[in-house]
Order: sequence, then C-alpha cells, then structure tokens
Amino acid sequence: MTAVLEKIGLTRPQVAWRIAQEIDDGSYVNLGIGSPEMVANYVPADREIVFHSENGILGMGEAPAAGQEDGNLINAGKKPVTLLPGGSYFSHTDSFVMIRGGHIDICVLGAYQVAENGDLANWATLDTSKPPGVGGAMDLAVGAKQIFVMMDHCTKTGKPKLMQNCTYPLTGFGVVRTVFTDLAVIDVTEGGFVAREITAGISFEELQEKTAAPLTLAENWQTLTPPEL
Amino acid sequence: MTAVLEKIGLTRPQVAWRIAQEIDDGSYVNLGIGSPEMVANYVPADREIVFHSENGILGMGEAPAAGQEDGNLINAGKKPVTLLPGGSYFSHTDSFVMIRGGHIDICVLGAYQVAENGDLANWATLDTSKPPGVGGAMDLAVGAKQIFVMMDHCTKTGKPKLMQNCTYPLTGFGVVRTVFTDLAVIDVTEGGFVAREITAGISFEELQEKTAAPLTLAENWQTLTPPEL
Amino acid sequence: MSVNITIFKIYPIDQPGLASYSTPMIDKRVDNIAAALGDIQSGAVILSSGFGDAGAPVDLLEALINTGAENLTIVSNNAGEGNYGLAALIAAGKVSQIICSYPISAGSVVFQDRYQAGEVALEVVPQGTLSERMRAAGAGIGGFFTPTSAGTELGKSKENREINGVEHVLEYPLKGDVALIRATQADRWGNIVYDKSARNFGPVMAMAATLTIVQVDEIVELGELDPELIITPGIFVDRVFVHND
Amino acid sequence: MSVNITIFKIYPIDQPGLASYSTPMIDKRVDNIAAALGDIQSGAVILSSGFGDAGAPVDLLEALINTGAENLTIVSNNAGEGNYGLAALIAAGKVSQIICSYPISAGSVVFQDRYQAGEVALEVVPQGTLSERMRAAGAGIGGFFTPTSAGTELGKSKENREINGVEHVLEYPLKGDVALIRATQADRWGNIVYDKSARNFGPVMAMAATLTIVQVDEIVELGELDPELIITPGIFVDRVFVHND
Repeated sequence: MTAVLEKIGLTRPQVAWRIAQEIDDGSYVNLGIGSPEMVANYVPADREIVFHSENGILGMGEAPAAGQEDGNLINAGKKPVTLLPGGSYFSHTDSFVMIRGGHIDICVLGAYQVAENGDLANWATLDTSKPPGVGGAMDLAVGAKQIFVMMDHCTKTGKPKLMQNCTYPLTGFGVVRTVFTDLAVIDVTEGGFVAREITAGISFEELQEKTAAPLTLAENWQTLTPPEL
Repeated sequence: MTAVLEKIGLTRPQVAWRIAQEIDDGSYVNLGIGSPEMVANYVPADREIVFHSENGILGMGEAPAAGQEDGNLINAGKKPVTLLPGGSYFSHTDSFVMIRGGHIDICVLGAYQVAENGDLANWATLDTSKPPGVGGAMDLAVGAKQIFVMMDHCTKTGKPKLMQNCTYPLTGFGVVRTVFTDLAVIDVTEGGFVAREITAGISFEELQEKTAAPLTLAENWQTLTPPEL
Repeated sequence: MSVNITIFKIYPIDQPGLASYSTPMIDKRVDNIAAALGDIQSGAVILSSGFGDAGAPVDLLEALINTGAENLTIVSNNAGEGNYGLAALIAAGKVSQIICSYPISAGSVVFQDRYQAGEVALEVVPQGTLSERMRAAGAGIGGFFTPTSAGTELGKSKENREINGVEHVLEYPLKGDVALIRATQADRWGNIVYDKSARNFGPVMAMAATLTIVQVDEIVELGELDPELIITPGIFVDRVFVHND
Repeated sequence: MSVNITIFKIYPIDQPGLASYSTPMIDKRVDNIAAALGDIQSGAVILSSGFGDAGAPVDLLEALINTGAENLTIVSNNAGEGNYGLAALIAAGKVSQIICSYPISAGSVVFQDRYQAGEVALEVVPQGTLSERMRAAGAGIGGFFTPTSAGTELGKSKENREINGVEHVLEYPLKGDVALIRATQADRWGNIVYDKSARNFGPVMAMAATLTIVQVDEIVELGELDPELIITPGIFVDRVFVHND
C-alpha cells in the first residue's frame, strides 16, 4: 500500500546539507549554478572546503552583508560573494585549467537526467524554441574528479529523472558518481544504481517506482534523515 | 686585385649598433644569447624599445651596477639584468605565448648558416660528439614577426655562412629577413640575397666571393660605416 | 671592381632605409572612446570581455553603435543582459553572430528575441573550450585535442580522436580582429591590472586579438604598477583610455 | 514492502560512509626536506623548476640523493651546472634520463660527461614546446599542434599536419609524477608567490605534476598573500616548507 503522505522527502536545503556531509575536509569543490550553491551553507564547522568559481576565484566565501556587495566579486551565478583568507583570483583560462586538468575534487551539478551508467544530461532539453546554452557543464563533466548530481528525484509532472538511458542530449558519458535527490542517495556503480540512503516515509519499492532503471538496495543502507532545514 | 687589409669589416659592437638602428621605436624585441645581447647597448636615445627575455621578462634593462646583482633577475643568457619602469614579470609559459603567438616584432639571433631562401641553421652542427641543445631557437624562428641574423660573414676558417642551401640541421624554414654581418647588411628576398649595405674597404665582388649563393647589389646600396665602437 | 666603394660617411641614424621616426615613443593612451574605436570595420570579429557584468566593456560596446561598424561577430561568455552594453549593440542591429557559452542568462531577452527572429546566428561553445580556443589563437597553437564535448551534440561535427583511451575532439584557434576589455588600471605602455573576478576573459582576449582596446578607471605613471602584478603586459595591448562610469 | 524503513535517527556527521575525519584542516606545511621528499619512488618523472639558477630547487635536488629514489627522469630547462643541485643528483647516479631544451650551458660538465658515457639519456625539446607540453598535462589537453620544430630533426618522428598552409607537428602532454619548485612565499593552503624572473617554470610545473613540492623562503599566515598576486593557487600544490640557503 502506498500511502502518499504530504512532505515526504527532503527540502532543497536538506539535500544540500546531505551533500555537504559527503565532502572531505580539504577538498576543492565547484558548485553548479542554482541549488548546488546551497551546499556551501552546510559545510561542517570543523572542515575546510575550498570553493572554486569558474569565473576565476578559489576560496570563495559566503554572500556579503547587505551594502557590502562588490560588482567585481561575483560567483558563476553572477551573485555577489566574498573571498576567504587564502583565496585567490585568476583568469578564466586558468580557472578552466583547474577544471579540465583534473584539479577539482568534486563538482556538484544539477541535472535533467542521469543514466544508470553515469551518463549526465544537464545542458539542453528537447525544446528547440529557446537557444541552447552549455556554460561550463561539459568542461566540469569531463574534468572534475567526482561528479555529484543534486536534483529532484522526479520531474514536476512526476516523471523519473534516473534513467536506463538519457533521452535528453548528453553533457558527459559515464561521469556521475552519486545522485542526491529529495528521496535518496544513489551511487552509480558498475552494476547500475545502488540506493545507499532512503528518506523516511518511502519504501524501496516506492523509490523503484519513481526510478526508470533497476535499483539495488545497498546491504548497509541507511535511512536518510537530515536535520530540519 | 684584392688587397687584404687588416681590420676590414665591423667589430661586433659595430654590427650590434647597426642592428639597433634598424629597430623601430616601440618595438618588442627578443635578443638571442651571446653577441645579439649587445644590440641593447646601442638603441638611439630617442627610441623606446621593449626587450623581452624568454625566461619571463618584458622591459629588460641594462646590467646592474657591480654589487647590485639579483640572482632572481637574470636574462636568457643567465646574466644579471635590471627591469625598466613599465617592465613586467610572467611565467615561462606566458613568455612563450608571446614568442610563439606572433607578438614579438623582431628577434635577433646568431646563426651557423643562412640560406638564400631564408632558411636558418643555428641550433646544431654536424658534430655529434656533444649533446644537442635547442633552447628557444625553434620557437623564436617560427614565432617572431621578423628574424634578424647577426653573424660573422664567414667562419673562422674562412668558409661562407650565407649559403644556397644550409648544410647544418635547420632551425626554421624561410624565416630570416635580414642578415647583419661584419661585412654587409643583406636582405633575404624572393630573388635571393640582396646586399643593401657593404662595409668600407671591400668590393661587391669580394663580398660575393665570401658568399656561397648569388648576391644582388641593391640599386640604392650604401656603404656601411658605423661609428668607432 | 666597378662598384663604387668610396662613399665613406657616418650614417645619421634617421637616414632613409633605417628605422623611421614617424612613431612616437611608446604611448598607447588615447583620449576618448571615439579615438579608440574609430577604425573598427564592419564584419569584424570582436572579443568582448566580462563574465556577466564583471569586466564587461559596457561603454565600449555602446559606443560601437555609432561607429558605422555593422555585421559584427561577438565572442563573449554571455549574450548580454537588460538593454545596455552588448544587449544595446544587438538591439541596434549591429550584431549578426554571437559565439558564446551561455546565452540564456535571465535577462538576455534582447538576444533571445533576435535569435528567435533569425536575425542573429549563434555558436554555442563549451566555456573552457571558448577560453582555450582564444588562448590557442594568442599562443600560436594550430589546434588542440580536448575531451570536452566529445560524443555530444556540440562535438558531433568535429574531428574525433581517441588518446589514451579517452575520446577527444579537435578544436581550432578563435582569433579576434578586435578585443574590447574592461580593466582597472593601465600605464602608457599598455600594462593592465584587473580587479578581483573582473579579470576573467581580459587576459586571454588581449592576447587573441589583432587590435586590443582597454577601458580602465585610471592611467598611472610608468613604473607605478607592480611588475609582479601586471596581469596583461603591454605587448598584448594597443590602446588604453580612461572612462569612468 | 519488506524493506525496513523504521530506522529514524539523525546522522552524526562522522558516521562511517560519510566523509572521513582522518584528514586535518588544510595544512600543506611540512617540517623538513626529508618529510617533503620521503615518498618519491624510483623511476619517477620529476619536473624541476628554474631557468639557470633562478628558481632552481637546488636543496630539494640534493636532498633527493639520499632518499633511495633512483632511475629518475628529470624534466628541466637545463641539465645542471657546476657540481650542485641537478648536477649533484646526476653525479650521484640517480638520473637515467633528462628531458630539457638546453643541456649545453657552459658549466653543464657533469651532464655532458654522463651523456657521453651513455649513462644518461637525453630528449631535447624546443623550449616553448617543453613549457606547452607541461601546460597541456596540467590543463587536460590531449595534444596540440605547433609549427615549432615542424620539418626539422626534432620534428621528424612526430605526426605532421598542415593547418592554414603552415606545417605543424602534434605534441603530447608531458606530465610529472613530482614537481620540485623553488619560490619565495607560501601559506598553509599552498598558495605560492615568486620573485622576479625566478617565476619561470614554477607555475606550469606545479599544475603538471601529481605531487607538487615547493621550497620557499618564508611561510606567512593565511590571508597575508595578496589574492591578486598569488601566481600558483594552492590547488596545484601539495607540500610547502621553509628552507633558507
């Protein structure tokens, strides 16, 4: 019996919190534009994570206080940020040397779809009425050491986004390591999707129903229960 | 009749002086290691020439006063230099972006041989008992907008160095624009070597004898008569 | 033996045949935008710095509207926002093509309208490839292999090669006729200093264009800029001028 | 329906399966040369900074003699001078190959002797290509075409291609297992500042090696280095230590 409860699943901040816990101390991390930016808010206090912004910043800090914004100090989403002690500025070209040269430990990206072999679709839909735009997604997809995807488990109309094969144009091939959704933490393995954590209030079978590729439940799986956020 | 006089031909400083006169105000110039370095000493006082050093300096000045040497401020020949106001430091990679990207107006190089089509041989002889070493010669040969060669007209044993075809391994193909020797200023043209200036005390015929490719005398040729140096 | 070798004289250094004296001592300062932009031709490929508004040569782009140059190709990370800068130039009908990585920022309405009307062509290039193609132009690289876009829609028309088991595409240099750059300080040699993340595309565009024009807040005396901190040496710069917003 | 979903608890953030806590907060400082070099393996490819003596990691190279690492490949612009630094390492018999642009400086007697004795192999690479190949390794470029050396002895074994009427050769990345770099200042994040022309190969080697070790004159507090002037950001650096000559 599937009793559909209200508010099953994590809030976006809770997903961001969960991702933040997964990032090792000392990592160099690039956060995609949009929801992934929230990850920076939940880094545990006893870890030092160096955030990279593709426009040419390493050691990016939080948003400035109101009135302290500097138009020359913005992140990849073009929002005002600050620089931490130890931070540095460099050219866009050097910034993509870091990305494409394999120097970024983790990149957290949004996605339209992820396939069970790790294929990533996050730059274009099938809607050709708008111009396409890729930004740094393809560079990050092939360059970062690990790709984490942060996305809703299903589309707004309830369609699965974890697929056997992506139907949207691909950004990169076999690059996704772990998918963090509002319902689960799912690793991409050689054997396909493995649910490592599932949110309270939803069964593995229900999760499988919302996933368009076979799911395996990890032997030591856990319930995903973040703090209230 | 060839009356061999002593001291016919220019001294090295005189050749350097002559080359310096040929460099337009505002030029970016790379001087090869050795004799070409002397060119910097003879820039007319009313011209501003920016000297580039391949190890990462633009706006290189003259040698420091005794006791003022800084081991971190050296030229490509590893000799102490100074930096002029307006000078800058950059990485070796960026320095070769300048060279290979066509940003250097003039490069003055020594040479073993120059061919009438502009081929340059200046990095290796046929002596294989010593290890080869190319330095930046091949980068400069293809990258600089103009290559000037500064060399003796003949080898120490009297053999021509201006050739129909180089017998030594080539550095670059068809790259030399003008050759400045102790005896003449010779342009490399589509029609071969053209003597534009000849030093006092030597005839065109004598110059031809010392040159292993046909020489043309420029219609408006001049006698090459530098100051005492 | 017939050659006259009797002309003995010391060359005056300004004698014809030697270096000309028409060029003044190095001084890349120009008085105003009109002098800076006057010779930009229709059909030019223009590299336009900036990531969003940071480092964007807004005044230069707007001044271009009145120069008579049309049918321009703009290379930039974005396609303009609002109705200023690049968006104004597009709205004025001067732009026929945009080469960029991300033309769909919120607010890039002018571009999107013209694109959908078929008036402005678009080439979308992955952001790192955009930068690297310009660097190749500036550095004399004839082409380079990158895994970015290999196997995707954006790589499908490109030459492919597997290197060490990884699929790559071959990318070619992207050279500009003109670079328009916004920076902070300059000197008369054209040395340039940037501010924070506004540096972004300035250095690579300066080296990748035939004519590089930089608008700064301030021009200082030669020697005042720290030689360790000069990010774009003057060798890459042709004109600098001061124009404060 | 059989799956147990009754485990409700807040994760402690150091729970197994989440990030480990074995790594300390970012601190790339090491106490001494022995700690810096201890894990360099025999057969390693070592990128060694410097142009002549400026920026050369003389102390690091000499300390390598006593680490047990042998059969090393050294990538450097030159092949050592006198009997110190790289020359000392060669004299100690630890170097089996040198990849460089100019091994025939006056004073490179140790190398030349070992080369002629057939004990040290040599690959001569044009200087700009040397730098660019290391940059390719650091930047994720699979290969690049350059006109430098095309048609010459040094280009004859390489793939050729004519691009826009100019002959090019295809060059591949040159990656190091270790980079040994001499610089001026560092902080605990591994940010690096150089001095004048001693910068030379430091930045490119730092990005091109798996393990980058930098010897500096001084380590300063985090935040003391001007973020505009940090030439090698800490992302490219693994270990820094102070050792004054």
